[in-house]
Amino acid sequence: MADKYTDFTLQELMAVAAAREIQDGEKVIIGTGLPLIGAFLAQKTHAPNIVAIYESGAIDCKPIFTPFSVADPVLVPGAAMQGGLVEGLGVVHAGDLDVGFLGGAQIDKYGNLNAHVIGDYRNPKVRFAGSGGSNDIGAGCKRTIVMMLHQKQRFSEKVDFITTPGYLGGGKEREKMGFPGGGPSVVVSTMAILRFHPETKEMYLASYHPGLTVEDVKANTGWDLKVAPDVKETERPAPELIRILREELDPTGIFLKKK
Amino acid sequence: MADKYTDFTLQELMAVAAAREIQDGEKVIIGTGLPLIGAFLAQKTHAPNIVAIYESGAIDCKPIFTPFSVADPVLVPGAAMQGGLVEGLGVVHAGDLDVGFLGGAQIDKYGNLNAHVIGDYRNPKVRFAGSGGSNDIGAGCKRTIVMMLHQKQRFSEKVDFITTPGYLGGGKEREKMGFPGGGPSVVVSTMAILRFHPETKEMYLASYHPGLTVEDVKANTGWDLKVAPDVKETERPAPELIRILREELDPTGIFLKKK
Amino acid sequence: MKVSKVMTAKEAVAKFIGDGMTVLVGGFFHAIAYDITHEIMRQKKKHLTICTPSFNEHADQMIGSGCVDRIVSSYVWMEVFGPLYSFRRAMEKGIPHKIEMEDYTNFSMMARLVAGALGIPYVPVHSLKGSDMMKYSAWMGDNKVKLMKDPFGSGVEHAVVPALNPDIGYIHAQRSDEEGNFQLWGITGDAPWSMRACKQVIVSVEEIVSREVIGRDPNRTVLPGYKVVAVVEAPYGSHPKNSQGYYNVDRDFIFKYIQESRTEEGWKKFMDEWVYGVADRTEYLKKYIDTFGMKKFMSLKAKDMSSGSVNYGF
Amino acid sequence: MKVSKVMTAKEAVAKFIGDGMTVLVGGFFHAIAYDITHEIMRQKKKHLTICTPSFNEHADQMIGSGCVDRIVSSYVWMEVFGPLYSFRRAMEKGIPHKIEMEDYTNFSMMARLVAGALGIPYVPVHSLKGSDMMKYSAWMGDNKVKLMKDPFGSGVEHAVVPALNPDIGYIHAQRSDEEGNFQLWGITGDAPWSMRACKQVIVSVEEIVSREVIGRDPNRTVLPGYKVVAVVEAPYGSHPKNSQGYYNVDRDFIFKYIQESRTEEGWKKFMDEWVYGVADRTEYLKKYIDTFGMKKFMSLKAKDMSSGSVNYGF
Repeated sequence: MADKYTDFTLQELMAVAAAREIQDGEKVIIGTGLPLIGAFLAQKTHAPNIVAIYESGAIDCKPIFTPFSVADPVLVPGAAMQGGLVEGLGVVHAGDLDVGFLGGAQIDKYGNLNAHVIGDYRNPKVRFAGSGGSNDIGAGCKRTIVMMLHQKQRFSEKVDFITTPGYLGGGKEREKMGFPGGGPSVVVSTMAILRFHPETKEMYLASYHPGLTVEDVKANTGWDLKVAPDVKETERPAPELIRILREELDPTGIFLKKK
Repeated sequence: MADKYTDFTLQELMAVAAAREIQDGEKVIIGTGLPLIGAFLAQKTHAPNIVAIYESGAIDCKPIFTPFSVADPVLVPGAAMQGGLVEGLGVVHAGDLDVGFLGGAQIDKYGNLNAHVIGDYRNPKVRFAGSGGSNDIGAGCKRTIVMMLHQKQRFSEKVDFITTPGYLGGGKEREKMGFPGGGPSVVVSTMAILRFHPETKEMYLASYHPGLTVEDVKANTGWDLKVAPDVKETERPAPELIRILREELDPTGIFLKKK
Repeated sequence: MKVSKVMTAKEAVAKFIGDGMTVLVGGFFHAIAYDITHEIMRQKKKHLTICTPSFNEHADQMIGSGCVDRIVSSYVWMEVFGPLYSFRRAMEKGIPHKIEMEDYTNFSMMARLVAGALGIPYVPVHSLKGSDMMKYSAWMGDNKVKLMKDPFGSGVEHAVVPALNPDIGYIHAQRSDEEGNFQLWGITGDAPWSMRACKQVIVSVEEIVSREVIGRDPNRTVLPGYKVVAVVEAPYGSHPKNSQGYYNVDRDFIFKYIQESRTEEGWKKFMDEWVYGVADRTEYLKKYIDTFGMKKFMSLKAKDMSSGSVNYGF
Repeated sequence: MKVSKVMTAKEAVAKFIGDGMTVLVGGFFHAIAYDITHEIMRQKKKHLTICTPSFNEHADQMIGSGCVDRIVSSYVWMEVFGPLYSFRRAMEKGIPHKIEMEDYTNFSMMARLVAGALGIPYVPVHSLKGSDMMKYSAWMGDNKVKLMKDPFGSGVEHAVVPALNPDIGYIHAQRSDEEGNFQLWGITGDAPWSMRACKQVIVSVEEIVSREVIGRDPNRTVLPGYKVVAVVEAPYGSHPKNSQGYYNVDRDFIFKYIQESRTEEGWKKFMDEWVYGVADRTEYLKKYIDTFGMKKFMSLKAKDMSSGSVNYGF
């Protein structure tokens, strides 16, 4: 039995890493895709008492299958409360929530995120979705978990547009802004787990994913990435977690399909 | 039959006068007591399409008997919409409503109302309820109808406290404040109907109630009350209106009991 | 999985309401948690600041009992039923002690609570301006309200009021689960914003129901349970006010209170009988039935006017 | 007594949506009035400013059709389904013509709409600050957002956004009466605030019901009818989005649109088939059943998950 789940995909590794960042009893606002799978995994394992909130206003949901969108109708029946955006994001803006998930097209070394454009804002080479609730979650949640595709042009010395401030220029710059929320605590990328220095707020490499090296990660990062003295391989997912992911959370392989 | 309803009480006269001030199709926020009876009478006669709104958030109600309070549970079943204070007063504040009813302990010649104190605010001789929604209704409704007990100390040169601004010092003073609403259009008192001069905004006597004279009204007003050149007796209620009041709106005589 | 927050009113008040707190008393002419209010009086809480958009005779009882030092509200009265005499005695004569009231309007109170609920620091309103409420402040001073020019160039000055975030709030609703996910229907009054603005909430309900009942109609939920610290089951907990779908207003009883409270002695006698002389809500109801008869009690019970059901399926 | 506002989508759009208007397109990943959206496209409305907190593929269709000059929103995308190609073509290459987007966040858009609904002129928020959305404005310039010091002395500067009051709004809800008192349940998304903020509203619904049905459960009403100018009955009017209690999301159809709209030609072909090639919603549904079969159509139908009833009696 156990053998069956000793392999894992990159997506599965990331979902498990995201789940580890959530503590029991926390109030978490979750988006679709990997963050959602990660939060559900946490709820099914070490954090049964988290309160899952969606920006669509669904609070403390018990969906009978994994939702496809933050407004999936499966979220509604069985929710403790169903409102709208004002209910879903009002609690974020009020500073009530512990954890939020973020993503984007680019991130810089201070965790500032770009979800707007590549190139010039007025004449973009590529235009993306925009903030949605991302900027609100970044401003309001006590801490945020960022999930990113790790490529050199995405981990960039400078982002083309700040959609969601991380630590801005680092140091005390964010603190001075007086946001209710504290900023990003971790980046779970496709190559590594990265955290932020408590004083300088600069991102550093905490662990590289199995099969990769520190050099691989550095080579795919657009600045001279600092490395933790105790850098190590990212913890491999326990077979039981893989089993839950495959059999309970994503039986049709929609969210975790990629190797 | 008709003979039965040729007499009328002062309360009935006032309710009919209030009803006349409401036009068909208007959106009206109504309080309890006489204003409510007046609005209901208008709805049952010349203004069947008014939208009746209560600050408790009950909108377009069809109560099966006359409610005792703005939050009477009889308002709820059959209402087109039921919310709370934000729904009931939000539409007032947004400037959506045509007419609101006001009252108070004192009124001055520019229609400023006092519902707070007689005497010093900090050491009041008499303390009243306070604004409730009165100030909001005064600021937001296109026009207001004031209903008052007509006594010299209540119709005062200067009110002890401005709860709800009328025309402030008169002339363009209110206009300069930029309220969404236009101010009081009429005062229906226990002695008379009074209106406001279009330029000076000073209150004047438009009609005195049956059995009274211009001098009676002036003697009970705390300033030198101006009188309309065409001043006349207040129009007597048609018997059919009295019948509706007594048989349909207040069969137990709770609201209209006083002679 | 979640821990049950169910307890008695006595426990909830003892555990969560402290002297000197700012307490949001929920309910607008209805949905008033009299069980909690009377327990606050029995436990002789002191120096409370009570707030809500509009107060009725429940506030009058709290003021008479000496629990209250300060009121933040727009209204303390009982409409056509008349004035509240303990409130007037306190404001006019300092009986049982002088109290202060910070006067707002109904809408500006709600604006403060909406802001508090949403983490919006302050809100500009059309209300208040030009009134003497702008001039006088009881204790908030300059922080009660500011006059500020519209930064978007309309040329208009607005009264700007600060967000309100009370230490704790309480309200009476129709039903809740054990985690505090509670539902209120009919007139919502100050809710849901007043409750969302509070740091903690005690909810008193007609019935405790399963989480499944709540989840079947989640649009009716006022507040997610995580802010609720106590759930108190109190049938007829709002009496003499009403609870839509459960019982009507007891107008006779409210009128009786207002009549008897005209004098300090009358007020004390009424309180000794209906608050201090009963241990809890169960004794109160028993006394009500003993005094006014089962027929009167049953006459308050709501008739059936069903909402009908809607489908939440997908 | 009240006049019926019931009409077809064709009539409602012809009568109430004018070129150059600012239009609030209601619905958040659901409750989207596709019947109205497609009619706007068929009637070739021009120079619209469309706004809502978050847009999906319905906005992409409007943009591709050339109806839209400006967008006020925080998001134009379809989550895990992927990017919207007409939006990208317009923003990146000016196809069919250049459009402008005024970028906000989801919460700050809602703050603008709550303010608009309540007559509050502007609102300070924690969002936006420190982001480049503060720096760049498409056409609102200085009136997009201001940075303002808290007048209550916290020392914090907040981004302050102006109220939003669109000329007209439209949304798809479950039911309405003929006067436009409409009810929405499940996810409310941008509603009720977005609709309340509009000067006029067109509502498209699954079913027109009697005023009595509305009055039986008035807490579900989103907006009193007086702001509603047209009521359009459109079963499956939200397809391929969902309507809670009526039908589920048609993920295959949304995915098909996104796939086919990768090229301008593919987009045109899809539109000719599903928008320009059908006269109205009835023909659209007929075509859907002809193309994908009755079995697929029926598979979207919602299962029964009843809310249960509550008592509104007194």
